[in-house]
Order: sequence, then C-alpha cells, then structure tokens
Amino acid sequence: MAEMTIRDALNAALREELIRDENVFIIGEEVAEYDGAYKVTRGLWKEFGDKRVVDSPITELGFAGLGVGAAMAGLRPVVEFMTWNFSILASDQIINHAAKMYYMSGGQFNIPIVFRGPNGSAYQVSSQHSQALEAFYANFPGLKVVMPSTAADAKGLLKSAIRDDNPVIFLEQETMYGMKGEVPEGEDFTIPLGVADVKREGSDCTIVARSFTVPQALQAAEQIQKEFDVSVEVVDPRTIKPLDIETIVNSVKKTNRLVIAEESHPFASVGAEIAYQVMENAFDYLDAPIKRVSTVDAPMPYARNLELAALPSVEKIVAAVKEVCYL
Amino acid sequence: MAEMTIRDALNAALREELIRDENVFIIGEEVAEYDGAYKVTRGLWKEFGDKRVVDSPITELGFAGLGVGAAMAGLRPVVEFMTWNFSILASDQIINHAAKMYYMSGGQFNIPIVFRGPNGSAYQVSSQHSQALEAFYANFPGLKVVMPSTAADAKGLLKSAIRDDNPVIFLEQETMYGMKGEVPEGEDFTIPLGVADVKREGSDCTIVARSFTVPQALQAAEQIQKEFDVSVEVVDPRTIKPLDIETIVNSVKKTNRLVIAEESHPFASVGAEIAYQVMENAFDYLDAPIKRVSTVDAPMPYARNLELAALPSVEKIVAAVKEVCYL
Amino acid sequence: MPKTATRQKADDKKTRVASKNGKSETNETASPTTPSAETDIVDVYDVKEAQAEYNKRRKSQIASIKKLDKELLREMLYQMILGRLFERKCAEVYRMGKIGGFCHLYIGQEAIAVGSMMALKEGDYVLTSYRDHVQAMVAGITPEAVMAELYGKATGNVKGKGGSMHMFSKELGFYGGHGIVGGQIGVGTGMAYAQKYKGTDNVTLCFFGEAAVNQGIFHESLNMAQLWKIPCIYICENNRYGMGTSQKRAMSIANIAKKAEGYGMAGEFVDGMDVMAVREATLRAIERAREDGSPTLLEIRAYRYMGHSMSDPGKYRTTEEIKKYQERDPINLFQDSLREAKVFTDQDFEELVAKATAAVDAAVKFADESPFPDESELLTDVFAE
Amino acid sequence: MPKTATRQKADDKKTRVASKNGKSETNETASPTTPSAETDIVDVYDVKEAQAEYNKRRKSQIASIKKLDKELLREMLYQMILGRLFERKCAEVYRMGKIGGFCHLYIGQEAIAVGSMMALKEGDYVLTSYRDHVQAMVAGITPEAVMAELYGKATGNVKGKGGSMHMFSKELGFYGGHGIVGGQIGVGTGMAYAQKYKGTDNVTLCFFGEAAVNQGIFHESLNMAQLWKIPCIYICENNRYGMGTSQKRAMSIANIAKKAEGYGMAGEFVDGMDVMAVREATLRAIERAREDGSPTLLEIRAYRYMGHSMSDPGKYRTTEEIKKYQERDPINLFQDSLREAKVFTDQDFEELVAKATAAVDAAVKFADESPFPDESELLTDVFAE
Ligand SMILES: Cc1ncc(C[n+]2csc(CCOP(=O)(O)OP(=O)(O)O)c2C)c(N)n1
Ligand SMILES: Cc1ncc(C[n+]2csc(CCOP(=O)(O)OP(=O)(O)O)c2C)c(N)n1
Ligand SMILES: [Mg+2]
Ligand SMILES: [Mg+2]
Repeated sequence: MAEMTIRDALNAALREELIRDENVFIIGEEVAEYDGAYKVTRGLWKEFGDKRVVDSPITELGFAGLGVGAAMAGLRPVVEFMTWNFSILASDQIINHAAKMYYMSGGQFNIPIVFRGPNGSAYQVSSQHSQALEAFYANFPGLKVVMPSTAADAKGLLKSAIRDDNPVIFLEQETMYGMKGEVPEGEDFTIPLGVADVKREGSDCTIVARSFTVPQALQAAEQIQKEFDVSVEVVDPRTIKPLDIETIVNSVKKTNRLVIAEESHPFASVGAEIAYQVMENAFDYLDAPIKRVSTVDAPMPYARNLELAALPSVEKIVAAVKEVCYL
Repeated sequence: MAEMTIRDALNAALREELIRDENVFIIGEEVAEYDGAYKVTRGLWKEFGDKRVVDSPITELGFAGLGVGAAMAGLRPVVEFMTWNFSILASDQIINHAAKMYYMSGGQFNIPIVFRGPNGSAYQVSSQHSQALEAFYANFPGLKVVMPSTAADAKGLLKSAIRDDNPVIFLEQETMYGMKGEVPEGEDFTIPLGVADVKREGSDCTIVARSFTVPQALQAAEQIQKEFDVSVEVVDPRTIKPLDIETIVNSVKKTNRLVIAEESHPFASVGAEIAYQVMENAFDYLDAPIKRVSTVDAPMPYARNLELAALPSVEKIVAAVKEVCYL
Repeated sequence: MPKTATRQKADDKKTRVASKNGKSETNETASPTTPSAETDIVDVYDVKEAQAEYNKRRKSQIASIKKLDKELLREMLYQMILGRLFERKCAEVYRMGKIGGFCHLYIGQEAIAVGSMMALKEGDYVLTSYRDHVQAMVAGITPEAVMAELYGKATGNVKGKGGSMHMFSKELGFYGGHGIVGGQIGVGTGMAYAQKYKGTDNVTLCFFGEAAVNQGIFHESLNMAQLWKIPCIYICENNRYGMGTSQKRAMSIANIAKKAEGYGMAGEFVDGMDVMAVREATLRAIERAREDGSPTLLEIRAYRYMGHSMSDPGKYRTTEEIKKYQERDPINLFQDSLREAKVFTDQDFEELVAKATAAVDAAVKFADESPFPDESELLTDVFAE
Repeated sequence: MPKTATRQKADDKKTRVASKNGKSETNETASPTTPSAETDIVDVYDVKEAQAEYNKRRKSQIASIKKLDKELLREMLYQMILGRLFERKCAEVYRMGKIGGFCHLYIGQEAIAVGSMMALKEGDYVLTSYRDHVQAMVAGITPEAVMAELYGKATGNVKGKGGSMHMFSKELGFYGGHGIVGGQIGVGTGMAYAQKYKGTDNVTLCFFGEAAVNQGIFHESLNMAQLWKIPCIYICENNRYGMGTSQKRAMSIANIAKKAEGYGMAGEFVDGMDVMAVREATLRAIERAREDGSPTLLEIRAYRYMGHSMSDPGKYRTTEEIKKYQERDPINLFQDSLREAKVFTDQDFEELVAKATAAVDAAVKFADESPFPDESELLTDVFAE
C-alpha cells in the first residue's frame, strides 16, 4: 500500500497503461506540454513524447471523433475532456458513434476508448462549468460509466476502463483530485467494472453515494452514529453502468432504508434509476420511502454561499437519513 | 371541434402563431421549400415567405445557436430538428446556452425559443435515427419539455410553447403524425404547459404514458377491462418538465398501482423520475412495486422483427398491468 | 467523328445501361418547370462547360486508358454497371415493401466510388455516409450480403442490425455506413490517424456529401488533419443537393475545393462523371498521403439522379435539369472512351451487363429466401466481451 | 525625432501605466529560456515587422487623430487605462482570495475592445467570451458592478450568479460573458440575424479568441452569416495563445483572416496594438454591415500579457517573448501618438491615470462593502414568468 492523491493515482494508472500497451495514447486539450489543466497527466508527455500524449486544438467534437476512428482501427485512445461540460459538444461522437458502432456493425467494430475528465462542480466556476453528466450518458446503451471516489478506486477502475473493449465514460471530480488514500502496489492492481463497494458497514440505513458525495456520506454516517447511535451503511456503486444493483439491494434488504446522495441535478438522475431498481427488487423490504439528495434543480450560481446551498452536503445527507429513519 | 391529424394540428399551431406574432419565425432543414421532411411545415413557406420560414444548411449546432441569439435579441424562433437524434450535435447550444442564459445573466436575458421535431422510433430507421431524448434534456434546469400524444394536445401545447418566454423542448413522434383526433376550433385554444391529462378514467391501476405509448396504454386498458374486468386509468403528463406530479399521485392514491410506459431507453429515464416522485409522495398507497415498460437497453436494430421486440407494445403494457395487479 | 459515333451508340439499347429508353432516370415526379429561381443551380456549374473541359482531356485520357491493365478496366466498368443495376433493383423492391426505413441510392455517382476506391491498396480504409451500397460492393461486400441487409435478414452484411445506411466489413476495410451527416468525417480522420500511428503508409478514403461540408466537424477535422499530417483523403461527393436543398442555397461559396486553402491543405476539383479523372486525382492524393501523411480535399462533382431517398418526391428541381446532367452519364462516357480506345467491344459490354444483371437477381433471390434474425439477436453486440 | 522622444517619456513613471518599472508585466513565473521549440511563436509574426508597418502608418494616423473629436480620444485612452488598472487590481485581490473560480484578464488587449466598441452606435450589440471585464466596462457597465460580481456579491452585475465569465447588460447592449469556447459565435450570429430581421441597420460585434476559430461553430456560423448576409462582425482576438497552446500548435495555418475566403467573406488582418488601426478596420466592417448586412472577419492580433487565467503558471513561453511583445504596448503607442499629435499633454495623462485609479479603488470598496446574495436567490431566474 502507498498513500497518494486521486490525481496521482489516475496519473499512475495512465502511466502504467501507456507502458503496458503501445496502442494506448492520450489526447486532449493541454494534456501534454502543459501537464494537463488539472495536472492528471503530469509528466507523461515528457516521458512518452508527442506520439503517445497529444495536445489537441479546442475542438471537442473533432478530437472525440478522431478517438472513435482510431479505436475502430485498433488503437486504445484515452480522450481527456478538460471538463465534462465541454463533452456536450462532443456528445454526438460519443452517443451516436462510439456507443452504437459495435451494434450497428453487427459485432464487427468494437470501440475501445476511454473518455475522461472532471465532472461536477469546482469551486465557483458557475453554471456552464459545474455540471455532473452521469445521467446524460448512462441513458444510452453501449456506454459504460464509471465514477471513482477514492485513490484506489480511481487507479484500479481507470486501468480496467483502458483495458475494456468498449467505450467508457470515466467521470472524475476536480475538488477530489487532492484527496489522499491508500493504493495497493503493483501494475496488476485493477478493479473490475460493474462491482460496487461497501465503503462503510452498517445495519440501520443505507446511503448510496458516488464520487463527490461519498466522503460526505461517510462523514454523515459518523455523525449519525455519534448523535443517534444509528448504524449507517455506505455503498459506492463505483460503476454506474453496468450497475451492481445486487450489492445495493442486499444492503437495503438488511437496513430497510435508503438515502441516495448525488451531485447531479435530480430530474431523471442516476439516483432516480437506483431508486426505481431498488423498489423493483426490494419493495417489501422498504420501511420508508427512498430519499434522494441532489444538487438543486437550478443552474449553478457563482456566489460561494449560493453554490454551497445548491450542492449536496453532509448536513443535507444527515437530514435525509434522519427522515428515512424517523429520527 | 374539427378532426385533424397531429401533423395538421402542429401545422395549424405554427401558422396561427406566425400570424399572431411577427417575431415568430421557423428555421430548420427543409422546413421551407420542401415543406418539411415530415411535412409539419407544409405550405408555410409559400404563405409566409423567406423571412418567416427559413431553410438552413445542415449545421445543427450553428442554427440552434443562431436561434438562441435571435431569441436573446427578442425574436421567438421555432427551431425544427429534422429528428431529435440530430439535436445531439446542437445540445451545447441548448443545454449550455439556452437553458442557462436567463440564470447566468441574473434574470436579464430570457430565451423564448422552441426546439421541435420528431423524437423516438420511425419504422426501421436503425440506431442512429431512433432515439427518444426526453431524459437527455429533462435533466437540465432551465428547459421545459413537452410531449403531446393527441392532435388537440399537439396544437394547444405547441401554441403555449411558442408563447412561453423560456426554451421549450417540444418532442413529437413521427409514427404518430398521421393519427387523427378532435381539435377545438379557434386561435385562442391553448393548453397550459405543466398540466397532465387523464386520458382514461379508471379505479384499479394507473398507467402513466407519454407520446408513443399513450395509444398503446389506452388499447391495453381496453383489453384489461375486457379480459379481467379491471379498470385502468391512463394519465398523460403531456409536459415532462415542469411535471404535474400531483395529478399522477392523485391517480395512484386512488388505484394504488402504477405502470409507467415510455419509448425511451430505461436507465435514468423520465419513467424512473416519475417512479421516484410517486414513491416520495404516495409510498404508503402503493400496493405493488411500480412497473416500468421502456425500449430495451440496446441500440435500435434495423430488422422489423427486432425493432418490434425492442419497443414497448400493447402486449408488454398488458403484461405489466397484470403483474402489478397480481392477475 | 467520335462525338457522333458516340451519339449513335447512345441509341443502342443492348449496350446502354445508363439511360432507360431515353427518359430521364429518377424516381421523382419532378415538375416540368423550375419551381423557384433559387433551385435552378445550373448556373453554378454548367454541364456544357464540364463537357468542354472533358473533351480537352479526352485524347490524353484515351492514351492512359490504353496503358491501363485491361482486367482492371473491365472490373471498373463492371462495378459501375453493377452499382447502377443494383440500385435500380433496390428502388424496385423498395416499392414492393421489401425494404424498410431509409434507402438512399447512388445512381449517377458510380464513377466516384469506382474511380477512387479502385486506386487503393491492401490495408487502406474506406468509409462513407448512409448512401453506401455501391461503396460497400466496390469494397468487396457481396450484392447478396448488401441486399439481405436491406431486407433486414440474418444473412445481411451486419445481421440485419444496420440496414441500408450501415454496411460494414472489418475484413474488407470498409468502415461503414454512417447516418449522421458529417459524423464519418471525424471517424475517418481517426482511422487515418491510426494508420500513421502504426507506422504504415496506408490511407483512408473518407466520403461525404457537399452538404456535410457545412457541418462543424468538417472544419475541426481538416484542421487537425493538416496540422498533424493525417493521411486522410476527404472526398466530397458533390451531387449538387442535400436532400431538397441545392448547394447554393446552403453554402456561401460555390467552389468547395477552395475551402482546403483555409487549412493550408491540398485541394482539387474533379469531374465526377469521368471515372478516369477521379482515378487520377485520387492517385495524386494517395501519393501525397503515403509520402508524409499529407491529407487532401477532393471535390468530385457528379449528380444525384434519384430523389434523396426513396421517399423523396423531389419537387425542387426540373426534369430539364436532371436530363441536362444525365447527358454526361458516367457509364456512357466511360463506355465511349473504352470503345474509342478499342479496349472493349459492344459484346464485352453486353457480357458485363448480363453478368451484373445475374448478380443482382441472385442477390434478390438470396435476400428473399434468407430468414429474419432470431430475436435473441436483439441483445447481442451491445458490448464486446 | 519622435521615436527617441517616446523612449525618453517611456521612463517617466507618472505618465506610464503600461510597463511597471520596466519589468515585464505578467503573473507568470515564466522560464528564462524557450521550454520547447514548438512554443516559440515569434516566427509566426515578428514584432519588429509589426512595428515597421506601424511606423509606415504613423503619419496618416497622427493626421486622423487630429481630425477626431478630442473627448472621444480622451475617452478611448481613459477606457484603455481603466481596463489596465482594473485588471491589475483583479489580480491583486484574486491573490487575496476575494475572487473565486476562474479569472481571465485582458491586459495587453485593451486596444481591441476600445478601438472596435467605440466605433459602434446606439442599438448595436456586443458579446464576447469569459475574458469579458474590459468589454463590459467599455459597454458602460460600471467598475463597481463588475468588481462586485467578481466578489460574488448581490450588487454584482448579474447579482452574483455569473461571476467573472458572465457579465451581461441588456440595457447597454452587452450580451455577455460566455464560458464555452466558441459558443458566443453562434449566439452572436443570431443576435445580428435579429437586427436584420427587425429591419434595423444595427450590427453585432462578436469577440472570440484565436483558439475558438478551430471550433466547428465558427465554421457553421460564418457560412450562414455570408449566405444570408447577417450583419455580424467577427472579431478574432488573436492573443497568440489558447491557454498554454500557441496558435501554431493548434491551427494548420497562421493567417486567420484568410479563413474568411473559404466563406466568400470579407476578411482583414489588424494590428491589435494600434487602437486607431482597430477603430478604422472596424469602421470599414461596420459600413459593409450597415449597408446590406455583409459580415466581416477581423483577425486582430495582440498579446496576452498575463497567464490564461489567474491559476496559469505559464511555463510554456519565455520572458523574452513576453518582453518582446510588450515593447509595443497598446497604451504606450497610443499615448505617444496623442502626444505627437499634440492632442494631450502629460498632465492630461496623469489626470486620466488618477481618475482610473480612483474608479478602481471605489469599485473595490463597493465590492467589499456589498452583501452576499440572499439564499432565496438560488431558485430565482431559472424560468421567466
Ligand atoms: C446531423 C444530421 N442532420 C440531418 C440529417 C438528415 N439528412 C440525412 S441526409 C441529408 C442530406 C445530406 O446531403 P449531402 O451531405 O449532400 O449528402 P447526399 O445525401 O447528397 O449524398 C440530411 C439533411 C442527418 N442524417 N444527420
Ligand atoms: C468548449 C470549451 N473547451 C474548453 C474550454 C476551456 N478553456 C477555456 S478558455 C480556453 C482557451 C481559449 O483560447 P482562445 O480562444 O484563444 O481565447 P483566449 O483565452 O486566448 O482569450 C480553454 C481551452 C472551454 N471553456 N470551453
Ligand atoms: Mg449532396
Ligand atoms: Mg487566445
């Protein structure tokens, strides 16, 4: 085990996969000479050069398309979006091309590509730069969607995503890049896509959290434990699609209560999907309605006090747990 | 009352609003000289000329942006996407610009614009041309989302959408353009956005359906009535956002059972959101888990038999109702 | 007098696949007069002018034809004839309800696919738009597999999952069959990027229509291709219309090849009714690309005989206009040159027509007799394992 | 000898807002030597060459300055100085943590906003990117409202909802303040479309950076603008870098104005350090636009003194390079011309600097003392009623 930040864990995963497979290359804005806008690719251009780490013009649709074509022709591109907000410009290549190519071609052309970058809010960057887009992509068949919340998950899942033969939407969180965690040693450490992780064991209530809300959920759980001696379990799906609903359902069958915490806007969110699937599979086990905590249904404001009011928080999660536990 | 097709009802709404307000203009691919790829704008170019009905190049992002700017400057553009699949190329202008402008500008610049066109499947047009995108847009604050299922609703809602001071995503269905229905006479007939409609009264089970699945739900209800003497209520939200959850919840409180039928893919769908909100508001009234019928979670295949197997159908809805009613 | 000779031959039914008993070939119920001045695009590029330029090239062309391998020439002509007859058959069976969804035919543009693709070598890639039947067959996908796909059968080129717009063959280097206007320009750029990345001297031919040029991805892709020397040959098939909209109603300039200058890229205008001209321009572009990866934009101008798709009534152009362009039918022009070059006789032509006719009939029979896909296919090929 | 006169004055602190005691002005910790040959872009456009051309224009420029209204000239210079000092203050308070999120400064580009916007008339529109403080102030938004917005205060230009990147004023015809690179090009095209639709002779100035030119929406918008004669003036502020990437590493050609030809549009290259040249080029474009709606692409070349944003360490260019460009500081050049034209004395300059300094200090005080928005604001302005 080595302690490192999520940023460094991602960087290590990229580096190891660049070494392991020469068909892997990184392309995106400022990923090379600049070391990445958020330094996730730090040092990689110096080490691997122009061929493997490529600075692209600001043409999201174009370089996403380039990645899709390169993947079709056998390479394994890792396409960085400086932030996922900008991927909306590239969504046609992701949704209409990458996601459908394998099916459309009758199983002839799979697209081994990873689209990655920071998702969600980032300290007062306002409405055009603060969106969490997991629901936007998870609705479309043909895409896998991953959202790590710890350094170990970040490294293990990114390596699996790069080795996966399908398009993977890999969603990071800028405000979490600096968070530290223990990461197992060795190039062989990977975490399979589609497997949830119980981040905290508990018996009285389940919180399903992902990315941004996982640290909040863990804090909330501690607080609830102290204040009310109620034991909260925190489940992190880690992969949104395919979703490990079984682990979530088993937790709910044990606790009979569920809170879902997410950074995205609420309407037709991944949280709504999890709620539906839990109800479908554990309806009779639910002792209270499932409660969802999301970012408010308004564009993200700039002012710090408004931004904080818009986002999910430990307080909001605690309140939700109290509600479903009738505390 | 006059009987007309959904196509003609939409055409009448456009024509009346073009007459009523000279700031209204229509822009899109083939909307003018060609009378519209699906003939929704038939005759309008001949009647109103080049200024009011404009054929655009095939540049979805560009003409959507042009519409947003024109709306910012006080016009009321009606932007047609030949099909919504192509709007994905324009989604940055819709999501990052139209939806956020009013908020970002502190309430100075509202965007009175309607984006419209056919959504969903259209008889074997395959995966890149068969997507239902309501969840894709409804997740973002600042957009209203409308999905009519009858000629009267189509006309009344489109007129309200054009008069609305905000961006409206107006989703039609190509296979439904030819469906006939009674439409109230007169230019003043409108239907407010955000109000659901009970398309069939019933007491034992509620089906919430929209667009493509409304006629299917009504047939299913008849069939269930005949076969099992079970009375099914069919609620059509008509507007997805803002969602009239109250009407849906009241129906469920009466029937205690809910099936949601939708043409979109299931994951993080509008159906999931409706299920969540119903659970939140009527948890104790549900006698069975909510059942959702969606298009399968795979890209749309071309072969007719596979396409039919992929889509929701009367049979699938009947089966779902039987399941929630334990028949 | 070769010209009159040509005209006489033009009336010899047996050797003429092009014009069907003199009537203009289209599925359109086009109005006899121009519906709107806007849609009269003859001024943009005059057919007579094109023919005049063609006549200037003619001598040297005959000479180069004589130098070419006779079997290659035979195959080129055969593929043009096969493409023409296959598409005619599609129109016929589409009307019988055998084909669903959209169906975009290639009639009138055969010289572009044949002239350019037959200049490729092993390892080169090709991709195009939804108007893909002929490119697919020139790439080597059998008429059977294409027709069965149109029928939505399990034996189709992509197992009935794609239909008319989505033909693919990894084995044959045919990368589709894409339905989003302009989408394949980005994908093709990436395919060529991979060819260079792997250190090969292979190239990618990326076909798209003139209306796709207005899409942002054209601009984004050409900039990257020139910036990084990506061996992609961008072939704009200018068939004068994007659906019902003539180029001049959708684009602010007439000369698409000129857009290459905005990227510092090589660009060339090519007569798309002259298969030899297409071949030679493509060879020049291929040479640049194999050399150091330099991309090229080729504007190859032809004409779309049929409506945009089988459901296009085509009220936006006149029968005069269609006829005018059909005077320079690419198959007729090529046959005339071959005859003049004394490479083939009318009998050779008849044999090729017979062979193509048989291939098309066999394709229909195969498609008709094939089974529909099994329902279990619905959920396969979503993810690669 | 005007030149030496200039140089002497250059050392007179009181009248010089441009160079801060001779050191190059930037927030960057730039490396002394070129980090990579790639990033040395001096060969793309040589500063000496620009100065040489400038000197050729100089005489006629002095003449035209003499013809201009003195108060207009005073306002032009004042706005350039205000912009410079305001942005310096932003950097200062940003470091103190008073401003959150991104903060993109305009230092070095003042001549572009001032030269072009001050050529507009009532009813014309302006919009730009996230680098919008100076355009906002030239449009008439007060320094107080801009600074308060940067502080995220309720008294901010958009009530604290937008921040640095999103200044707007309907009343003043300032249409933002947009954060998506290139996004405003589509929006601006629509604004100008509306101006023509309404039958006015008004125009829209749409500003964007040179890196935004590579975005597809640039291509899509310019095609429509020329096709439909939309009175939009596209002003590419070529400050040589898109974040850490020089133009030559991102664009396949050096001459952006030339891209106008691909659309049949008027295009012009302008020295962005010369406010008079900017004014005159803009006036030519405005005349075309008012005449019949004809759009223009202006490439106005300046230089970004500071890092891309306050968080940019800027290791990708050298101090030599920065110094080289700063030799042609737009405020210095303008002051020299005004002095030479005998329009203003050093005392006038001092007064303007004092006035601007006071305005900036007042803005900071106002921002500091203003309240944060009420939490109820979170859910207002989502939809218009
Ligand atoms: C992004 C997008 N917009 C619109 C369409 C609908 N559409 C299909 S083909 C076509 C015309 C394209 O014309 P062109 O590029 O000239 O190719 P051609 O059909 O003439 O071969 C249109 C508008 C589409 N498939 N994709
Ligand atoms: C679509 C999009 N991609 C990326 C970004 C991140 N970004 C913000 S500014 C910028 C550089 C833009 O450079 P340029 O257009 O030259 O304008 P300048 O900043 O030099 O004024 C980038 C990459 C963004 N905001 N939007
Ligand atoms: Mg065309
Ligand atoms: Mg720049």
